[in-house]
Amino acid sequence: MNILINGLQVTVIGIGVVFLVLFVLSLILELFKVLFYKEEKLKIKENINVDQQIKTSVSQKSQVQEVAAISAVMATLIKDDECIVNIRRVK
Amino acid sequence: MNILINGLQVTVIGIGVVFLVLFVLSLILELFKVLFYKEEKLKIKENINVDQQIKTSVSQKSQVQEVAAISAVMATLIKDDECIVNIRRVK
Amino acid sequence: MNILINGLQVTVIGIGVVFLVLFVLSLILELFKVLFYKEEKLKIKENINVDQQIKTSVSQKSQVQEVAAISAVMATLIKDDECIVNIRRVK
Amino acid sequence: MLENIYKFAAETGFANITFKEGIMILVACFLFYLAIKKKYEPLLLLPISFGLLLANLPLTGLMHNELFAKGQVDIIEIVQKGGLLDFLYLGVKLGIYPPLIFIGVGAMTDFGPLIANPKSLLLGAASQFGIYFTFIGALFLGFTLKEAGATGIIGGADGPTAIFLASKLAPHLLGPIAVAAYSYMALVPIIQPPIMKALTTKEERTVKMEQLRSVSKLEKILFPIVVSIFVILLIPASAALIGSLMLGNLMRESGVVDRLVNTIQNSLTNIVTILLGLTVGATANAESFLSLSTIKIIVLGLLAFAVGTVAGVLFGKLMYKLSGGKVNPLIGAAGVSAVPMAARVVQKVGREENPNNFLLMHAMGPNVAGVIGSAVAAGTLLSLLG
Amino acid sequence: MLENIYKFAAETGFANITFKEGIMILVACFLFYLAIKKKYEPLLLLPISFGLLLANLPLTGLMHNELFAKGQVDIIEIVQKGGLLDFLYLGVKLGIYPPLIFIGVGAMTDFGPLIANPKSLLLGAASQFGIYFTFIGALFLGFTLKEAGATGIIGGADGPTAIFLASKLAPHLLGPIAVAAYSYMALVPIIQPPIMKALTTKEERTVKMEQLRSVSKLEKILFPIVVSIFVILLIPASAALIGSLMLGNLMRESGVVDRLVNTIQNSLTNIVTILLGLTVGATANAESFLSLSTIKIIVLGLLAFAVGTVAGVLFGKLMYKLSGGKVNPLIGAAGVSAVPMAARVVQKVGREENPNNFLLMHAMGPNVAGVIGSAVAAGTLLSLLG
Amino acid sequence: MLENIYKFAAETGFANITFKEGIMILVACFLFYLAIKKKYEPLLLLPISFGLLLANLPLTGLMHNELFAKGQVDIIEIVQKGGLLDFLYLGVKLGIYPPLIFIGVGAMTDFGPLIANPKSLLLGAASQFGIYFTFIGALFLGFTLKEAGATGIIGGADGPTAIFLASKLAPHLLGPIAVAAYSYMALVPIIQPPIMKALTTKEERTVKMEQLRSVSKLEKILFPIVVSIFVILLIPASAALIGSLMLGNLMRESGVVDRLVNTIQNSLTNIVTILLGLTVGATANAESFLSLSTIKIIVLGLLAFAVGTVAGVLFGKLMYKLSGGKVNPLIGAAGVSAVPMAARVVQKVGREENPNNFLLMHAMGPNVAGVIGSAVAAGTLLSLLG
Ligand code: NA
Ligand code: NA
Ligand code: NA
Repeated sequence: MNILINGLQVTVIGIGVVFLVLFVLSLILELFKVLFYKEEKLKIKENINVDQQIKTSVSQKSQVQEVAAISAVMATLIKDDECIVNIRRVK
Repeated sequence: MNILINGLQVTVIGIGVVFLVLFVLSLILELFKVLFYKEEKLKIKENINVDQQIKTSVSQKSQVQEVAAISAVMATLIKDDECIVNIRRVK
Repeated sequence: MNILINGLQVTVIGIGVVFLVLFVLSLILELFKVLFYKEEKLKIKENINVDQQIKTSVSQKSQVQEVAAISAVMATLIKDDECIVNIRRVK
Repeated sequence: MLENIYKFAAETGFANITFKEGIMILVACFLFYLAIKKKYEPLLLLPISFGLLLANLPLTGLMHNELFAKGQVDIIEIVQKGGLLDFLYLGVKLGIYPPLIFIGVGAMTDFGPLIANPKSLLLGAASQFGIYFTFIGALFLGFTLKEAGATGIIGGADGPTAIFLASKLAPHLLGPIAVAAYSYMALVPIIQPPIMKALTTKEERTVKMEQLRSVSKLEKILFPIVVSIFVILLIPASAALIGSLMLGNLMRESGVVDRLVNTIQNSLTNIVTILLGLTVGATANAESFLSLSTIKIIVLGLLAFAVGTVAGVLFGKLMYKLSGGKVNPLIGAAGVSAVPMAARVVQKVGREENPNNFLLMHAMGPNVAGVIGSAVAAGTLLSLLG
Repeated sequence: MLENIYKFAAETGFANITFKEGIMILVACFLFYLAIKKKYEPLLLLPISFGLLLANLPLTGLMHNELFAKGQVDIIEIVQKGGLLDFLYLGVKLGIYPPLIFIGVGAMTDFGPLIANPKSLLLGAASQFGIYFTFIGALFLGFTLKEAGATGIIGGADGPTAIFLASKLAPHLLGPIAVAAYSYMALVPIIQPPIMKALTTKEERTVKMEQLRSVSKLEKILFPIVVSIFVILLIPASAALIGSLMLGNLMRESGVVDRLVNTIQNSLTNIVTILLGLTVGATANAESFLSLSTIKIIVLGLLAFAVGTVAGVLFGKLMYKLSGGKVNPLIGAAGVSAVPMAARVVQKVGREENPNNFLLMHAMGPNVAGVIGSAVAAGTLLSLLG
Repeated sequence: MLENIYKFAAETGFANITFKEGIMILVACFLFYLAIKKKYEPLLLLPISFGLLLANLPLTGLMHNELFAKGQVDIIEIVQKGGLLDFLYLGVKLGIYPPLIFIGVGAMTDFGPLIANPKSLLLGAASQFGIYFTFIGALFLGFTLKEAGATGIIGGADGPTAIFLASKLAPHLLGPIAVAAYSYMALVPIIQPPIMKALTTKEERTVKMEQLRSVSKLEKILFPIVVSIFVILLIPASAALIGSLMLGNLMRESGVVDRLVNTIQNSLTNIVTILLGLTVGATANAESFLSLSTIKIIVLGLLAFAVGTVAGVLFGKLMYKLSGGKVNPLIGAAGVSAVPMAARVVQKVGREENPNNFLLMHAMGPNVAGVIGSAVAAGTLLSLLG
């Protein structure tokens, strides 16, 4: 029984610490936004940026993901009525 | 003298083991053929396959070998009256 | 005080050894020139060679250096009234 | 002469193989099948399976688990009596390989989606609930505290983290834990969708989320520095994992050491992956692997993934409520990490409801948050139980 | 002051070099010539020669062969008193580098031609006769059983195998054995053709062989698994070599871990090759290298290659007879391994008789069989003598 | 329960951080700024800074400088009590990483300009004066002989050499010495030009030098062999550095082992660079770094670079005189090494006087001579003080 009580204590502290750490980090990131992010950038520029984000984000794994990401971007672009997308293999 | 007798014993066991191992492996490979190989593939397909085999086989070493392999393949192809071979450097 | 005297001795021996080593090496290289270098090579050939030297010499570091080297070579070439230089990124 | 032949024959593996070792060879072949044919995380599972195979062929002298069974590493004895896999295993035992791989993970991870949407971190936190639920479950099934901690970490859905912690807390369970962790990571596309669908309404699943804000280079550079300092100050035992992860990420985002980043992403990560897999597999000797513990671990591991998914999705539903329907609760499922598989699962399930809904980038936030979350959880467990 | 200068001068290499060390420097320069100008297996021979040079410049403290002269590796003493090359040499002494290189060899070898023509294996077996013939010869010349085994393995015509076995059985002969093995491998195009021509008739040499059957991916995947299990069960002492070779090959053929295979074939193999060559060369100190043993090894090594070729070709002639003239006996010569040099020699000699005869693929079978054969022979010798 | 939470809190870094450690974290952040924003030798400075950061977050157990404080390396204790960075630091402590990097430097260096103009070597020798001047200065400031030697080597303007010598003579100063060495190397374009201009006349600076002769492949191959033999015979203690440098260069120039050279230039050098930087940074703990010694080292390091430049330029002026105005004295400044930064500075200063004057190749001679010069100086110091 003792071991279970120990275990519960570990669990409470463990979950508490995980939430504390990630919550504080999220506050820090909110601060990042206040400090470093300026809204005034143009919509189009953002689009390109997202495209960029996706590309780098997926550099990590194989083609399957790439296809998903590319189709996501394409759909975004098509929705935004921008045409002529030149697709090349991302490395 | 004792050492030579020992040596001869080692030799006999050694050669015996080498032949035993490689002979059994050859039987296993004969079994592979029975289990996995189907004759009905087309002649042309095989040709391509051999070509493939040679290419991968030589990936290991330098250009000299490559040249040998390529000429071998070319000769095979020419003999088989298939023309228009597009040769590129195999990486 | 003793430590400083020791230090001076180390300094004298140290500088002496450095100069001795590099001086003897320079003599050996003078010998290389006598043994291995033949003057009769054409001027143009040398030019190309210098170009080559610069390229390999700079392979070590980043673009900044490359730009410097390329401009150096270009200037050399221009000075020598040779035109039509085809510049490509060195790898 | 005949005597010598007889002696040689008596020293073959054929003359010495035990029934359990025979079973282990079949287990290895089954794992080959999963790795090669089913493509279950083959980068790790193939070396693991081969290590398991080698360790269970008798009398090879490649691996001596007993050399590592003492409390402390006896380097003299290992050098004198060890075999190839013992020497390579030192990189696991001394906790070197997993951080090196984490440098590579950091160098391959873009934390941009997380920086753009900080609330993702909470989803990454919620999913770690699977670790602790499993931990308690393992205690109920009779595991010691350390064994339970090592088993729970499977719920972190992060291979190097699981191997790192298990090698510290319960090295005798390292084999089954690693196999379970990687297998379930590969099974994420099968485990998660039913849970995700069962817990959410069609309305919730069709929520389209606002486009993420762009993230500046400065933010991306500051992120690994700030995370390192804050997290390691709070949980010093997480330093090896968090520090390595953030070192790799800082190098990546700095943009000034690209040649190092390239080597890290390729040569270094690949070399260490092979050595890690091979030696982790080699710890799975017949005696320890073919035991009730392994079956418990397999069951608990599945539970860990499932509960982590449940917790993530439920927390996602909470955020859906609190945000007035702006957050799609599906992205909570990505919090277990299993990068980037879980995020892709979210994308896929989302598109099943609405083919024009692209949740991938939104799911990448919780997904990479889950990596940090489980490293934090591992550090905490190490500090409390180690 | 003058006293200090005198003391410094007295501690230079110039003041301490022995006559034998001077000879060794010349030997190193001769090996540089062979490696660079003659292109004798430069990948290994260049690092070996440089290691030999460094080890024979006096008082550098880079290498202390005496630290490794005891029965067991005394890691404490090595760490405290060792130099750079001592530390790197641990990878040879503990048997780590050769298996790592064998992973690379496996990853670069296509066993397809062998699978297509299983009888090749017998030619690969026959060629190992050179090993045992040399072994007996070495005993006659006064070598101990272990020394004779280490010398005989030169006939395996496989560098990592020779280094692996010699470092276990007779580390004091490692230098000359490695130099001999790599030099004769480079000399295969000179050693083999006269023997091949002397033992065969023109008719035999002009035999055209049937095209090899195609081999499926499944067979190529099963091959390394089956070989590992069977061979290691029969000869547990061959596990390090055969296991590594087959691990590399399985990764190659699986097709699911290409990024690992790429790193193995390049970075990993190259890094280990440099460290292996450098430290193997460094074991060749003047005292041990400039001895009668080295001359014996050079003579016996040549014998080993020659006898291996003879045995392979004779067995080829036997197969020619038994097959009713379908097997070209020349391909037996490729059984010594020395991949792929020996197979190319067969191709070349074959074309000299008939320019339209392409034996390369047929010779690749015995050629790669020879690699397995000598690893098996090494395992057997290790098990019987080690 | 509350007791446990309190205990956990008491074991966080927040509860244990000292004021000095706080300062060190700021120092790390400042170094990040220099490495990333200012691009000061980021390949080394970024890993160094991260190592410094990790080592100064309390209670992580990653690095224990006290384990290395004894005279000899106690491998048993390190393995039993050490952390990740302790294990990786063994590569520095045992003198393994710097020679490995030097193999890479050799493989990336073209000694052609030096062979074409042997007098360059004297300029490379003169610049080493900065080392010894600083050495004396350090003695005046109260350093011991060993500490002074380790500080002086900053004037060699060569990172691996400085780390190699400092780790042997004064490991407790390794952190500040490495930081100073790499920072000043990055500052060469700021430190050198004023000195160069102050010491030379406009006439001297506008000297155009004769085109260098071409250098044959044979000469380039013989160079590393001859240098190895001669230098190591004279100064056996320089064997690790000079031997490695020349091994790399011989492989490069031989043209027969390109695949090895490619791996050395990339994977091997990059991997070792990361490990070296990280662990060298980790030696900089608060206690030793935030001391008067560090300030002295920073001042002396600047002095070392300045005096080295002065000596090089003055020797250049001497050669200008002796050659009847054929040698541009500016190229003497490149003798400090800091390859290829210092040579580029010469090129730039030269072009400021005459835009058509291209001194780069002429400066490369003294520049690479400086690498040999400081390795020789390091060997001599090691032999006299070690
Ligand atoms: Na996780
Ligand atoms: Na062989
Ligand atoms: Na220098």
